[in-house]
Amino acid sequence: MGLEHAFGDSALTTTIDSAINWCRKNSVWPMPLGISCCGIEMMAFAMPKFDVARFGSEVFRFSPRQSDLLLVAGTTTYKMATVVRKIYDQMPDPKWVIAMGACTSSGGMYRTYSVVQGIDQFLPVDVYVAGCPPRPDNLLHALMMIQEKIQRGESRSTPMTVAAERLEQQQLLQIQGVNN
Amino acid sequence: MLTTIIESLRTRFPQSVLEVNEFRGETTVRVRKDDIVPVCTFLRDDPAASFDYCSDVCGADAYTPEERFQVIYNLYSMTHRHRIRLKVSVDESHPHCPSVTAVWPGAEWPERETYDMFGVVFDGHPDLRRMYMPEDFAYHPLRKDFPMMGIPDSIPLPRK
Amino acid sequence: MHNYIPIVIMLGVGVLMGLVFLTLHRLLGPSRPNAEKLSTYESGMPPVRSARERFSVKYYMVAVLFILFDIEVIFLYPWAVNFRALGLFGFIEMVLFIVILFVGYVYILKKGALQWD
Amino acid sequence: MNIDQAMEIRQQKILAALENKNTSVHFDDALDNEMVLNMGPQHPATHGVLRLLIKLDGETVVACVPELGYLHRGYEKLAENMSYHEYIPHTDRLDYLSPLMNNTAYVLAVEKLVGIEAPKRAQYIRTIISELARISSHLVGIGALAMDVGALTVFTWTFTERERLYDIFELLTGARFTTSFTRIGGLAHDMTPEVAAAISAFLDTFPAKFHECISMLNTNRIFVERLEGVGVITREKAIALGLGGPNIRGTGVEHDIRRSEPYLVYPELDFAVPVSTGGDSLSRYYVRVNEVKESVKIVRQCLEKIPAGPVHANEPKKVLPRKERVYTKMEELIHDFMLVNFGVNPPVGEVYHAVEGSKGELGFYIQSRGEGHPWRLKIRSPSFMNLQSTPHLIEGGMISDIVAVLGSLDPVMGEADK
Repeated sequence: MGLEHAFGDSALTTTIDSAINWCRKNSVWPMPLGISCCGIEMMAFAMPKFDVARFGSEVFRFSPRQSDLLLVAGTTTYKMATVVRKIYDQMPDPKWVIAMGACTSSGGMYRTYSVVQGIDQFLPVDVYVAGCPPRPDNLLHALMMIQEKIQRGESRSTPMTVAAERLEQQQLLQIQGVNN
Repeated sequence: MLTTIIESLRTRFPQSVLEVNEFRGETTVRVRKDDIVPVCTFLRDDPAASFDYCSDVCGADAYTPEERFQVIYNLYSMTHRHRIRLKVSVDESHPHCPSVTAVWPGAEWPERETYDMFGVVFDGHPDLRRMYMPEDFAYHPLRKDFPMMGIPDSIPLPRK
Repeated sequence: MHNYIPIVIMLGVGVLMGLVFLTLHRLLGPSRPNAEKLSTYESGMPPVRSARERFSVKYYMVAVLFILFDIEVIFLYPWAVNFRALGLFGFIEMVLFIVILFVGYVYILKKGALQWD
Repeated sequence: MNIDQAMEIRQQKILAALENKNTSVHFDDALDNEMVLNMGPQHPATHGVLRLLIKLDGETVVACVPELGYLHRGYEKLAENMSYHEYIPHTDRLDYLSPLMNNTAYVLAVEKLVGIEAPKRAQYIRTIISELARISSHLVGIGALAMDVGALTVFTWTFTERERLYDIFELLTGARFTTSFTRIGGLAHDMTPEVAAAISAFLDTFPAKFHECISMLNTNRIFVERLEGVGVITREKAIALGLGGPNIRGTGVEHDIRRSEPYLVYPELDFAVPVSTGGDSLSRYYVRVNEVKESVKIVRQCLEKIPAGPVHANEPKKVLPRKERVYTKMEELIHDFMLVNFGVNPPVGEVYHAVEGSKGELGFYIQSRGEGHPWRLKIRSPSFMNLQSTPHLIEGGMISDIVAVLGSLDPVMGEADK
């Protein structure tokens, strides 16, 4: 997605990509958006017993500028949706999103007037984590899935390969085509 | 069981105490809307009652044509360790009720929550805004006629 | 002259490493700026007012005092490097230098420039 | 109404409230312009999604308007559409740091409404799980306060202790902290001796570990000076503002519902109510520390005095029968069908029952019209009332004191926003 994409997919550029992805995979800095009970399980996932430091992502950055993974943990209400969306936008590319817990992924047990039924209504989500709240080891599994996704060089929010970039250009043209 | 306090209340405010009933050992006093503040000041300052801790102010929707909303004050006394409940009914046509923040500053937020959830406007409240819902929300969710699942796009969502 | 070469080499390596990392980052990292991403971050809310406003003079006072005493430490470095060669003369000279600054420090303490509120 | 107009309206209203908020703080050399800052919903030190809009003069807080509602999940609306039994899982997510305490509080209120009493053994087990929940809630409260003020290691230590409590909850109820363990008229199932052994094993090693954490903080000059004299509130103002729990006992008021309105088996236990008179963040912290020690004593006494016996009240019409009997006996099947579909039909009336939660007075006010689901259920949440006093505590202080005061108030947004 950097300069090497200008040369297209050759033996050299893809190896650079996989080398960079390997570095990214082992140093995912999460942005912990602990909203409700899942936030407590997220804290437990970072503490000594389940110890996320083994995967290189114990650095919980609370500012979106220095994080790659948006870990939305908790029931997202309509009022909170604008905040989550703003923080997602302010994160540098490439970025990934984990929707932790049933409430975040689908509104969970709160079918009420103030709860957004799943954050994928306003965010592209990479991994949904089941459970209310998901056990910390379940969350570690989600982190491993994100790491595999990074190694494969995929992300729902940033086109990481030349093909994905070309696809996105077409979609943009299509939208402009429709608009004017 | 708070017989002495109820008696002193009846003597001082004969026309404002409408009804007193007991259930599971708790006394509930229905009070007329207009003199809720004098009654509360009396209950707080009278040494025999001394209800100095306003535990909770909450609203309820009786969903009857007249006297639809009720505002319920759960009071507690730190010194005598007893509880009492005052009830005020507010009509839907004119949903106003005097605010007791002058008596207990702690009632400010529960009253704001009742305003947010039921639409009962508290006169004399220092800063009556919605407590939970966003300001541009045009309904009062805890009313019985508001659907639990809400009204679609009553609150805007950011674009995908 | 020849004992300046290590300093120059260290300087070169420092600048080189800085440049290499910056260019690598700019070349290989994806950069897709958009208006929303560049807006100021204020814990998830749109910022109320710009933070670029006048602030009280006590911040300036603390900054100036820090620079003053920091420069003093920098002067100690060349002295410490050939401390043995200068002998007693150098030692007394430096003690005098430090005592003068110490008098300044005591003056500041008495004036209460470091008192915060 | 698109999103930008909506955000515009929201911003104006709260800014207006901040402008005309009369604050007691004034300066002689005030700068002519104050800085308005958002300590917004996404912030490491606000213990959840609380937003504080602060007006600053330099580093001193001139005025503050808190804003809640970012985690308002509509609990009371849900309660009106669910039968009493269905609502029990919801109560664990209220104050998600001490879920077993909320289960007990809710079930006690419903039992008072229905008019039944849990058997002695169930009351003892409820006291044990309430006190264990209080210990686990205070562990996070103290750990988070220490982390906010800079002592990171204490947070990891207290959390390791908390993980051992999670193991006990998992052994007892099957879930780490969304337990839903109590039932109307008793408990989900009995406490096995294995769990009792695990609890007493925990109680043997916990005080020493806890003392290690606390001694690291009590003698630490930075920690003490960061909290001493910060966020001071007087007795009268605390009572008038409706503060509760350790926050009100920190100002010298001896108010503890376990003593003033005894419930469960607290009258038969002897424990002290820790009180300290400073009224600042440090005394609130000391009260929390002593409360943990008292809770350990309470659980130990309960483990000794616990009687044998049934764990369900024998009220067939009101209490869910045991599952194995439902599959075999006809009468239990009918009762189970009636209770699950139509709910336990309490008499018409209203009830308010308060319990001493870890954050203060946790009360449930239930209005019932005889149907299986409540007509109105109001949750009196202590964190909501504690948060109300934040402006009074932080105005006049420095911006770094906000973090210490919020840590000492220990709010949980799950129950503050309902």
